[in-house]
Amino acid sequence: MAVLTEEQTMLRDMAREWADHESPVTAFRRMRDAGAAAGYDADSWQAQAALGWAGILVPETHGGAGLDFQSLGVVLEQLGRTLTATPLAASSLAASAILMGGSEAQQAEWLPRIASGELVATLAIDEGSRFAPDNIATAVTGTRVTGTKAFVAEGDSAGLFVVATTDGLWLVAAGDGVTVSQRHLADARSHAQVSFEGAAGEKLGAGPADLLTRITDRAAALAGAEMLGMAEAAFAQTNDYLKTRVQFGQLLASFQALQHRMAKMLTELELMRSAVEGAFEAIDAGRPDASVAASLAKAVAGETLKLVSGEMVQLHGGIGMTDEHDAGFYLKRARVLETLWGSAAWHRERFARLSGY
Amino acid sequence: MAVLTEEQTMLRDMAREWADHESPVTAFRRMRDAGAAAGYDADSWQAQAALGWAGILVPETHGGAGLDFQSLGVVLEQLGRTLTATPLAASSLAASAILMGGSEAQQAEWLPRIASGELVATLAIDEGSRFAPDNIATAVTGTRVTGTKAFVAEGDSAGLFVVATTDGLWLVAAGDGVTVSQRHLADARSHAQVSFEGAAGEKLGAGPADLLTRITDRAAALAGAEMLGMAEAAFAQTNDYLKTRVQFGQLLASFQALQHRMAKMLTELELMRSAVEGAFEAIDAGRPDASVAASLAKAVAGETLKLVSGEMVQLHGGIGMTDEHDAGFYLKRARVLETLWGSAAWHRERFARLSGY
Amino acid sequence: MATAPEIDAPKETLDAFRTEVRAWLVANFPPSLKGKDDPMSAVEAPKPLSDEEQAWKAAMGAKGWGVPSWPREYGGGGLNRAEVRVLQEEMARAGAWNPIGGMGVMMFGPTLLEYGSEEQKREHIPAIARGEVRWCQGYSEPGAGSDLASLQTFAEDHGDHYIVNGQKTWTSGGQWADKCFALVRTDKTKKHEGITFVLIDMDTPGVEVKPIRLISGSSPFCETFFTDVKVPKANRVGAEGQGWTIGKRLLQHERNSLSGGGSAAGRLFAAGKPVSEIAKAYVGVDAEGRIADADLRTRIIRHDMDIRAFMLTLRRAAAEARSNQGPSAATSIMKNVGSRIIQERSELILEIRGMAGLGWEGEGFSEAELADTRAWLFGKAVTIYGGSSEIQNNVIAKRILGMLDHQ
Amino acid sequence: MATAPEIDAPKETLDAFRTEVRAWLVANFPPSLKGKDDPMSAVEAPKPLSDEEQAWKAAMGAKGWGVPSWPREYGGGGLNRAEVRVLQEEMARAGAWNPIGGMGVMMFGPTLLEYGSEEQKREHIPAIARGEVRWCQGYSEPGAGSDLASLQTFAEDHGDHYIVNGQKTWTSGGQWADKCFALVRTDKTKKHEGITFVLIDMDTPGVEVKPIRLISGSSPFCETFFTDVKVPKANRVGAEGQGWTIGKRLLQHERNSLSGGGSAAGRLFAAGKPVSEIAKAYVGVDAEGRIADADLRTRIIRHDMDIRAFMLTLRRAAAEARSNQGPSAATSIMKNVGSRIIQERSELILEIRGMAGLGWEGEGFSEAELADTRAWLFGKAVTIYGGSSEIQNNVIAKRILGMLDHQ
Repeated sequence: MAVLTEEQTMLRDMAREWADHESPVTAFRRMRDAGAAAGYDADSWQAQAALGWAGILVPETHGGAGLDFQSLGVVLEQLGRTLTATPLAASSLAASAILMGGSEAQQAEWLPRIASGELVATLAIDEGSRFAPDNIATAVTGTRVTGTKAFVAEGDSAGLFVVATTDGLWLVAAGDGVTVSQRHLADARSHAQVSFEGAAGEKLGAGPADLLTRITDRAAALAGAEMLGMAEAAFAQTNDYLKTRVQFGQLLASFQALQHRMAKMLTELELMRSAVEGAFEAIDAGRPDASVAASLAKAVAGETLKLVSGEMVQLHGGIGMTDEHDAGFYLKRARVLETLWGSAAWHRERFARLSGY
Repeated sequence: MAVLTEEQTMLRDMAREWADHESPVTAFRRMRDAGAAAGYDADSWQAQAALGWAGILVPETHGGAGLDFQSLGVVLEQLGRTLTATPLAASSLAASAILMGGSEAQQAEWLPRIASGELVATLAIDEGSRFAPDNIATAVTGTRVTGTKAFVAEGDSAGLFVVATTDGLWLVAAGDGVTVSQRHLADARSHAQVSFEGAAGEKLGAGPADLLTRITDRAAALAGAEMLGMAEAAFAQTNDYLKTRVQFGQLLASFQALQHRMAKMLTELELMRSAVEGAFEAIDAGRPDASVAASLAKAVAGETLKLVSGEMVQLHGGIGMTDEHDAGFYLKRARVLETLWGSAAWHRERFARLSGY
Repeated sequence: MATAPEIDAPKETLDAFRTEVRAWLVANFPPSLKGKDDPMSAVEAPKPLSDEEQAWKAAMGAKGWGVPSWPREYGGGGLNRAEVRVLQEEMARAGAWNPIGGMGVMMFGPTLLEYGSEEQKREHIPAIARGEVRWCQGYSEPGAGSDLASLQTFAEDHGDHYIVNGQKTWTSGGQWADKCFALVRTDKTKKHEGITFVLIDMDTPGVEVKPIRLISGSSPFCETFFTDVKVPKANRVGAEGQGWTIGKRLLQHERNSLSGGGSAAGRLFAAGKPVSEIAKAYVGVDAEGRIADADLRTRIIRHDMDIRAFMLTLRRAAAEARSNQGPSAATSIMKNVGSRIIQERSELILEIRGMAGLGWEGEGFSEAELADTRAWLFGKAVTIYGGSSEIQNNVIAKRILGMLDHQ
Repeated sequence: MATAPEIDAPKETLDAFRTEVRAWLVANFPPSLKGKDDPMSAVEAPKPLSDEEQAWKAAMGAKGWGVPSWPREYGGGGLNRAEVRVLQEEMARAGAWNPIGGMGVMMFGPTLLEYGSEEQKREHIPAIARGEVRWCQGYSEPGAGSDLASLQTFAEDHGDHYIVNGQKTWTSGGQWADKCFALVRTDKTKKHEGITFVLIDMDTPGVEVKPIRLISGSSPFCETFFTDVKVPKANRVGAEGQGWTIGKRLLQHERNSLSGGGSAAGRLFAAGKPVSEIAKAYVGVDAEGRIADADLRTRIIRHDMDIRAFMLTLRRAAAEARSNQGPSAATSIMKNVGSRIIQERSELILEIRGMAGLGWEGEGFSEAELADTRAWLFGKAVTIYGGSSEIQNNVIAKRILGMLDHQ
């Protein structure tokens, strides 16, 4: 069980400290207001790279820290709390794909640059607006990749794409034959449509047959970690608000109907944490039920964050409806993460199929 | 819309008066404790017949009142409030089948006896424990009916069965070739397995092609009416209890968490009433969406009564768990009615198919 | 919600009226405006009207049919219930729509007709009936949301006028409004009994408005600041200290219109494409014609059932209301159900569309997709404004169920 | 629920202990009892034991391994946490089960070990450890359910003893119990501080029990009447007026065992067939192998996910508890989740089986069907007893979230 190692505990505390002080929600607001072209906070990303986080999953031989997904998860959870906008998850997932499916040469070529934060890499999987990894049309002719990916996170700034094709996963560098069109989603983060038209690529040919599934499971678990941090922050902020807002001559926190709603939310939050940590445990141990665990995590995370982010607005009342307040940020980012890598409904369906019913 | 006619209003008030005074829940308890062989309250049934209720649907020419389903519905709703145990719904449904599908001669033979209450008739449709009207194996050879019906309401005491066969609906009188085995369900009402082995029958051959569907839609709507009465009584009794029980020095009714739960239940109850009355409106007007309306009614009734009967126990606390209290009676009868003529899930599925998705 | 018999006008009279309406619509409603439903909204910036729209509005205003049941003497249509229904049927038949709307029609007018003086009615009602004056609501304050009666904006007595100081918030369309109906405090020693209902010209010196940007990106509400604003006592509705009673009545009208009983929510439902159709388009169907995402489909079914049961309930409540006077406490139930349906619809549409349902602006999204993202966010307000869901549940528990005040 | 490192015994020691346990089980656990798990229950009538069962119980009682972590000096096993785990693993491996149980083990014993006098521990703990004495709980009263502290049963001071008068209810297994731990009032002028914790022999003159029939048809609880019952002061645990503190502690142990942390709920989950299997059998599957009722299936999935998340949470809580002392407020969360899972499971099974899921007695139903109907009804109590879900939510809001007391 996710009893954190000493190293993970230190990493978590460091990330929490950093997010609270160096990257509070005001940093995200500033970026949003500026309409940052890259869709992420460049200063924060540099700082994270300096702290070594871009290489958490990358082996030490390639310039990284060689840690596991739970370690990356504790960091993403903390960044989720303050809505830090960097390509950490995307770039790490691309690194993981190269690590699992790349040749020695490919690893040596790309991983050091990802680990240093110099290169932003990302996954380019889905071709429609709904998650459907079994439904890939992007094709390869020789070493040329052709196809369009609808919503690629961090697509604006990525220098390298891990592309799902009918011939497995391929690496394609930004450049000739790659067209990126920004997509402005409600979360004000980086998303883009990325078209490959005979773009030069190289296959990640060394991995297992289910490499794509392994990668999307890891993507789902990491999204779950960010969602966990967001849910905890949204909940804590709501709880604090109820303890300061007076109506009818008493604090909102003293109204039993609200107390019971908060108690039920906390209950769901505890289950959410267990599900997310359980997914990392299964992934890091290479357990055969990793897919089941990842689906559990993403489904529970989706439902719980939806509940908590909605209640954050409702329980703040009018002020929660204003752009000036942070509640809307959590609400909008929540729906994007709920959609990314499979909705709760998608993961429930898969959970049942994997469970044999 | 179910703006009741003057006649329906009178009927409703009369039924309410009768149920409250002549057939309170104590009457059901007495029957339950006595383990009445017939599974219904014979005195109550006689009284209802004398009031003309057994013939509400039967035309005046055959000794009945010639009223519509909404009229029968308002009576069943009132009887549901006090859990009155009589074969009124079953016998009326059989009468309706004969009325829609029987020849003049069949109507003249059976309807007067049903209307007088002398003959109890019932539907024998399902052959398994889950509602599946499309899955009938009971066969007819010549005029002989052979097959087994798993759970026939009022099967113990019925003198006449309306039997679903692969050749449509057939009438079979109790007697040779008909074997009735009591089934003791949690609601302590009359249910039986009924086996037909070459039993003599006569076909209800005059009705429309979808006669079975029409009958089961009406059955679902009538169950909805009984459930509506039960839900309202369970809710009212719970509300009364909260206004008398003191804990922590205050009435339970003053706890906001309970107030909001009660408010939400009342909200569902209002929707339930509309759905049930809407089904009768569609049925009585012969509207093409009667099946949709019936499925809506049964699904909403199932969910709402499940909620209310469960909360009745929970909000009464320990006393609601005792056999001495009436809450358990509502809980048990609720689940039987929720199951009868299709669960909420069954009706949701059909609602969607009829709606084209 | 007991049922009640309905009293209608004799059929002959109605037939004659129907003929009259039909002819009038032919003469006055430009067919080119058919379906271009663009009624006066309380929370959107006023749009310049085309000549045809201007003419249509003037015709309806002159006829009083924008507020068909209001008395004729104040510029209303003076129609009885049966006639109103005929008018609505014939307008629907002709594709005509009501160009008169806003908070004056939905809330303030009915309240003033009930509580206003003869002079006040003559001054304000006809202008509302013609759609010439926009009203906004000065109720909420930063510290007085759900607990409205704790409002602090103070109106000091200066003989024939008050001097008003304070701050209101959530003033719908305050930046475009001509006038404001407001609750102010005239007595600091009492809570509810210290509140008075006044009418304030928005161009009075000392009135300042500042739009509030919402999470949906739009700014339909304002903060409104009153600094030494002079309000003649002739602009007081009812007596001093009677404001809470009048103000609550107005809120019932608001709730009624928000609950779907009024035109706004009704239009919203009528206009919307069924969620199941959107799902079929984005998700596809299986071999049996069922929406391919089984889990999503079960929730769409429940949502559709909720809508259908709600519509039946609205009809039932309307039948009941015919025997009563105006909106009842049951509107709290209607408001909560209507709100949950609006929000669930948005959530389902978002989920159905996946990433395409989360577009904010720019390329890659259809107009409908972008509009629905914004509607989803704006829709989070429906369980907050007009008395939050929590307040409605309090009302249901106490006024309908007779449960005691929680402490 | 922060995580904490775990301190275990050295591996060599544990291996030696494992060898010892294995040998002892071979020598003492009759293989014929394998899987015939029939532990001493608090709420069922005691069943006569076979010679083999009697021998197994005696062996475990003598060894103290029925209460493996209790101190050896009072008849417990004296094992540390790592050893307890080894014992459990080896018992599971051998198919052996714990014949020692009931309220004495789950609640009273741990509490007495903490608050009892040396004499009291020596008198009562060994008998519990050997499974020789059945205890029942005298807490609730007709007027004191959730608000337990309002209890009225009065213990009048008579020098060296009390005279107790009053009525208790929901006395689990009162008709079969030898002794009762009870909360009584020794001071009518105070609420919480007027409560005292006493031990009462059930065969004392003046004690009468009357079984309560439940909606499930069984009668595992009683009303217990005390009429001039003499209770020696030596049977008081802790000081006068300290009963509330001790009583609450005992409730935490109860909640812990009800939440699945203890053996009872854990066994329940382990024993149950997956709902999806029952559904396949009764409902069938479609061409893709999915449970044919799509709507039901989505709810089974949610239920399975709930179970899996709950199990992970129990494990996480256990890891945390290793660094703390005994049960914490988080047990309220566990109890509520465990309860909802138990109830949802019953409801799903009922729905899956249709009419066959509602059998009460007699022909036409399998034993499992009849048992599950009763379990469904009895299961309605899990959100009521041991502190209702509402009380747990109060506890969570106040003790974990620091929200204020509602009035």
